[in-house]
Amino acid sequence: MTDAMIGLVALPLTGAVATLLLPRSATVVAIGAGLATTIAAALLLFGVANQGALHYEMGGWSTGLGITLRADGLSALLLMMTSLVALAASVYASAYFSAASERARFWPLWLLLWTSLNALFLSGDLFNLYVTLELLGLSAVALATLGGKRAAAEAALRYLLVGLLGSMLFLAGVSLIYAGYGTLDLATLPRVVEPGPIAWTALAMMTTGLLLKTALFPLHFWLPPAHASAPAPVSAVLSALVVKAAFYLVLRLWLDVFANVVTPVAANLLGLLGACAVLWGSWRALQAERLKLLAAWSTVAQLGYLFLFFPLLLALPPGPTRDLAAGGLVMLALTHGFAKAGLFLAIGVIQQRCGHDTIRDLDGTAQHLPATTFAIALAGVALIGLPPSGAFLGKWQLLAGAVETGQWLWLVVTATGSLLAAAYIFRVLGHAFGHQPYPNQPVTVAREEWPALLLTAMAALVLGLGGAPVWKLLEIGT
Amino acid sequence: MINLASSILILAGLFFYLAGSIGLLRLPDLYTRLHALTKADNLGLGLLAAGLALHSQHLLTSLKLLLIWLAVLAASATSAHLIARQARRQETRR
Amino acid sequence: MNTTNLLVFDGLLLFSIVGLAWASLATTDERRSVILFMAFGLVLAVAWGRLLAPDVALAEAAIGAGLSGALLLAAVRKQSPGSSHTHANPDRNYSESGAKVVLQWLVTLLCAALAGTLAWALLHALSSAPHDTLPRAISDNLVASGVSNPVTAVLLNFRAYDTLLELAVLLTAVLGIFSLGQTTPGYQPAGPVFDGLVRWLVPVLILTAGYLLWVGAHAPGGAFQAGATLAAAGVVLRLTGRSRIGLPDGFVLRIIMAAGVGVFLLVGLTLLLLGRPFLGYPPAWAGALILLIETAAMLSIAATLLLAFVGGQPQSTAVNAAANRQREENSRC
Amino acid sequence: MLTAQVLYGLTACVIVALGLRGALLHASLLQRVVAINVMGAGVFMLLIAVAYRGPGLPPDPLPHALVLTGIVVAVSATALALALARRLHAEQDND
Repeated sequence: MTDAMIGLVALPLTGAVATLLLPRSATVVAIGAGLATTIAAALLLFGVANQGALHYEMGGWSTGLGITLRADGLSALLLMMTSLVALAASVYASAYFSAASERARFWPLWLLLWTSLNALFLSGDLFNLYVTLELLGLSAVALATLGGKRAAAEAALRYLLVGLLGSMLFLAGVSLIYAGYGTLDLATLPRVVEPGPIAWTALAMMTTGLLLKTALFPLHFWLPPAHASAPAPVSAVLSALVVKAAFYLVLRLWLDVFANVVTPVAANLLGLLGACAVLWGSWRALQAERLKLLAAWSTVAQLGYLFLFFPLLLALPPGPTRDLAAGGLVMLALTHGFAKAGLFLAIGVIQQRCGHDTIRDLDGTAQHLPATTFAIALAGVALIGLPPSGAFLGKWQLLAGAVETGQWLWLVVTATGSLLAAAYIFRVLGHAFGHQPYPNQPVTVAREEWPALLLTAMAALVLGLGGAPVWKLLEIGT
Repeated sequence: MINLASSILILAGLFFYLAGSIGLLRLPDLYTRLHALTKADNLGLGLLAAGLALHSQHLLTSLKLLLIWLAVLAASATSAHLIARQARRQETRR
Repeated sequence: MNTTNLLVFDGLLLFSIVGLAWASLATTDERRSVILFMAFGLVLAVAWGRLLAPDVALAEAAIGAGLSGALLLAAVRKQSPGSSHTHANPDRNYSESGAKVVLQWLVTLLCAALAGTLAWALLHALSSAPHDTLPRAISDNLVASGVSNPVTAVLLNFRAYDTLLELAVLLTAVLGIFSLGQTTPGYQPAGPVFDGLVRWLVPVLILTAGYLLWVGAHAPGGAFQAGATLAAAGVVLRLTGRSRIGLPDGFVLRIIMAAGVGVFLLVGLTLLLLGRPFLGYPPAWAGALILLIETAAMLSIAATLLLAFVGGQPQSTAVNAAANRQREENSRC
Repeated sequence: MLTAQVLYGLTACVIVALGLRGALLHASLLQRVVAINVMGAGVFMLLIAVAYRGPGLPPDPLPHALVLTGIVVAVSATALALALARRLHAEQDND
């Protein structure tokens, strides 16, 4: 089973090299590598479910001297989501990029991005995490520039500079940790860190760097233009996975590695920023004129919800209630990943088939592209948090936790945010189902529409109805 | 004895460096500054390298120091030439 | 040297480091900023030497100051010196407004607070005895690592996985640069003096690269320093107006770009198939395998840095000549 | 506590702050890239200062290796950023 961990990094990386060397058959090679990576993710998920948390010492060197890869329930779930989303987006991308030269440029970078995501979720070493963060940032920026337009290059450059600043802050924190505790291993650190200047400063710097990368309000300014001007399959992965990778690290640091260092005040600050993100992001999504911009602002809001969990998790004593809340957080993150990726792919279909993504001019889309419109509706169900989506379960746990700990503010924020989400989703659907008779025949293109449908169905139905194992898996900690 | 000799060489080298730096700051135009910088500093580095070479135990180290001096000599001569030529071109254009 | 003298040296060194960093960021002239940054890098290399980090000093001088500087200077070259202030940066117009001054002070205060906090935490970290578990583990396992330079042992054996991902970062950067497809125009042929220097400098640089690669196993040096030196040879070749600068075309170029990651992966996966851990070299073979990986890495690094300097696939000679004629006005040598 | 460690460590903190300030305040893209590189150099200096063990004693090689990796990663990022900036400037000139 531990070989699956190597596979998750080595398979997409080998694929990247292979697609670089064989540009003519790049698509086939890339889809093959993607399938193999997905199988490795599934194997790892089963392995973790059956055998508990796994670890792998790179090069056979003992932990500390070498780098150790680790997988527990949380990382196995995120890896599985990464693979499914990236695989679906790969299938879509094989139809999206028509020119051979475009494909030859896209696939190596795409597989490098996939490598970096897997490496990040598996890494058990602080400095190694810095390298994976840089690989993630650079490959994401390079892919975002494939949009080709001036706006894309401008947004990508800002994205890159913000990302670099974030990485530097993160690395400064890592250096401080090494200076203070003499180790970089994530599993050793919880045993040695103690509250004090070193841990506080290091955590503050690392967190600030990661918040820049995960675009938490007010550090979100770079996200909407970058995500809205990238090619559709890239936007899907940027919004669904890339920002979530940085969020995963914040979660890991705050709840695992520095669990005895964080204070409720700091967690409340994160919660407050999350609340602002929910309200401001949803409001801007409602104002957006283009579908892609709407989806990007919605990402800002949805990430805000995830941060609302921090004050709850810190206030709840360890026990079943806290585990339920933590499960809700992960469920919300997974649902958003699938839903937002599906939404961006669906928007890509509309953009290519209708030639634009202006919301006002979407009338008749439901008749023209029924399957894609259905995918948008399913994504909407998940983004609003209606049953039976996974987001419903997540938000339910958020509300339950807020009631339990008497933190009523988060309850109000969640309710307002959900109403705003309903408003922006129905604004889109209202136009799409408009009564304008559409002259053309309905179109269905399997390779372009199925990925979006499957992803959104996963978010709106599968996770909500069959999500119980998620909580079981999360009990498997490192 | 060797110590004394190497100290004198190093001090002399430092003097030329100082002269070169003062020249860089005080001389009126680019050409004279270039002159001060390259001539004085090359000699300064040579004296410095010679002083350090006397100090070193191994012949190899001394040879390396000589190599450093030669490399810097070639590089600074070429770059001084390039800078001066470019400046001349800009002047004639004006 | 006694402690007081050393202290004076440290003081002067640190003063010039902070001064150069400040000066390079205080100016609004891009060219001046870049040149001061290069000087900053060179003085830093001296500081690394002072702190007994010769491997880092070599890399800093070659990559940090040298090639980063060349890349930055090439980026400045695009604008004529006068225009950089005015048209490229429209947001600079509000520089005199009150809001801007307040913002500047706020950011300055924030950064000062950061420096203070960082210093406070660092002093706490340094006040306890240094943690020696890891350095001891490294020296205990050095024999099995296949090399005797501990830094190379960490980079290519103990933490080889970091280096694999780092080579992937390099590959990503060059692929990103390729996809932007903006090659910088070449330089016009150099005069006899510069050309004469380059004629003997390039072979020396190539020889030095080989030496650095070989010596990295037991002394300061290694693939990164060697790759940067090799790239420097290409940079000076380009500066004298040669367009091919030793880079091959198409498929061969792609092989060289991918060689670092490819060979690394191949070695790691082969060992996995032979029943060893991923990247777990057998001690008897470790030295040879490391040299193999480093050779491939050196070629990839050199090619990547050069392609970054060129800004994409090198252009054909005809295109270059045309570009040169256009650039006659701004020629530098 | 070693004097050199403290001296170089504190300087590193100043350089990190200087770089951050430049990265936040500079309007010129190129200088922002320079500022981020300066900030990176500060972080590297922190690591090297931590690795120092005093004259005549072998320093901790691990931070040295980390800095070498960091330098290569930084130059990759710089190269990509400059290529992007060049593209933007080229399009600006075409307008």
